Amino acid sequence: MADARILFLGRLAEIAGGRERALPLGGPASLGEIVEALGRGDPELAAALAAPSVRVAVNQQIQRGREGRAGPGDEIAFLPPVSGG
Amino acid sequence: MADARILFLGRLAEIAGGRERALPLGGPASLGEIVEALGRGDPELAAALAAPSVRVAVNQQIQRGREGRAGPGDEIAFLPPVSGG
Amino acid sequence: MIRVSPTPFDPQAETAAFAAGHTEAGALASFVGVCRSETGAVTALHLDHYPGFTESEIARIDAEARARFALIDTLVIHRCGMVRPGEPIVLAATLAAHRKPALQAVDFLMDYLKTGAPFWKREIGPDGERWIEPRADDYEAREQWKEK
Amino acid sequence: MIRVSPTPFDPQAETAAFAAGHTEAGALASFVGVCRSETGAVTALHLDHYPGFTESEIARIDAEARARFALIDTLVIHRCGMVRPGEPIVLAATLAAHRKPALQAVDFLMDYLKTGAPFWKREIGPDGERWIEPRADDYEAREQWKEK
Repeated sequence: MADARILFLGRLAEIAGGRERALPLGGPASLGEIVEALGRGDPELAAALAAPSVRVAVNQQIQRGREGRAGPGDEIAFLPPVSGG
Repeated sequence: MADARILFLGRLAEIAGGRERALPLGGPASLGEIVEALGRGDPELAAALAAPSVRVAVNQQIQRGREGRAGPGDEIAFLPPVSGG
Repeated sequence: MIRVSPTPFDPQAETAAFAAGHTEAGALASFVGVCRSETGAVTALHLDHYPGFTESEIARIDAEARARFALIDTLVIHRCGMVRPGEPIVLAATLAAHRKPALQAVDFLMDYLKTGAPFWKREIGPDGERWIEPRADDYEAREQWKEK
Repeated sequence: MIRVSPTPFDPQAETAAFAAGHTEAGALASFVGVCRSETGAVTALHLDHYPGFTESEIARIDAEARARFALIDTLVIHRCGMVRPGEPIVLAATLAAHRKPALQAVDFLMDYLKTGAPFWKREIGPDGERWIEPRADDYEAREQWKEK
């Protein structure tokens, strides 16, 4: 099992208790499976990651909904609504 | 006879051959009379001052068309279309 | 503040001084119009003005901007006299709590200054001189504010 | 040029450096968003960002502005990290031959940065902290560009 790097941006870092986390993965997985693994035993984080306003980027590429896949060595970022300017 | 102070702004100064002129006046006169006096013997200036795009200010107050009056001691300015900014 | 300047001015230094001390302003918008060389066709621009009258007409435009938009402060500096390529001709800057009024007021000020500020521009180049008047689209830009 | 700066920057000095050397630019427009103290209710603003991704998303917004408007150059500087009241958060500046594209592009850049630049803002005050998200009118401002 190798790790994927998980990033929680903005308020998600507060909910997850940290901005970054290593997630052991046996191989490529769907984003749905990854979200499920991250939310296991943490219903608040599970609900936050399920929100449609939260976008997911794999290796800095925004994915359509939770359709993409990622595997060991990938960087998976969860982005709540942004606020620049 | 005392003088009114005439100012020709922008390209009107070129046509009038100077930016400023003293115009002797016996008393209050209509702007029409003043324009006529200034254009006497100078058809190019007469035509330029008659143009509706040229506004007239008496003592820095814009007049409606050529309706106002002015007299000795007044400052009468002829303003072609402006171009700021 | 409104100023007609017969000498070159530094728009960034003026803007910095203008913004300083307004700690409640969240938005600073500005526009600088610069004399272009038109790749050598323009060696200078001369701006005639009518002292006293020019300042009071700019003040009217400025007051109209303050009445229309939620502004904290405004700054207009306009050159007169001989302006060389690369030198600023006009600076319009606004401070506001929010970005939209700040930006809209700068746009408004420039549209009104372009067609309403009493200056008369003469372009001086190697091939002679010509008087500059606002273009049709400058008048149209000003008219659009009347529908709003 | 695009820069995400972890330390305070001087918007007027940056704008002056940006404008220098563009002798054919007749128009310089700029906007500076400043951290407000809200009369003491805000002691700081923290901007989280996603290094690499944040820069590339700003670059996409900037490329869209250059495609839409006749610009000579653009400059976007955005703070990250801890920002104090009075410090600039964002600077967007454009150089163009004419004033309308310069001003419209700054307006466009700010509308898109507001709703599209990947930053996450936390307001820190004496009474605690809160996350800031764009307001409804920020999203509406962005939508208006799609009709044009």
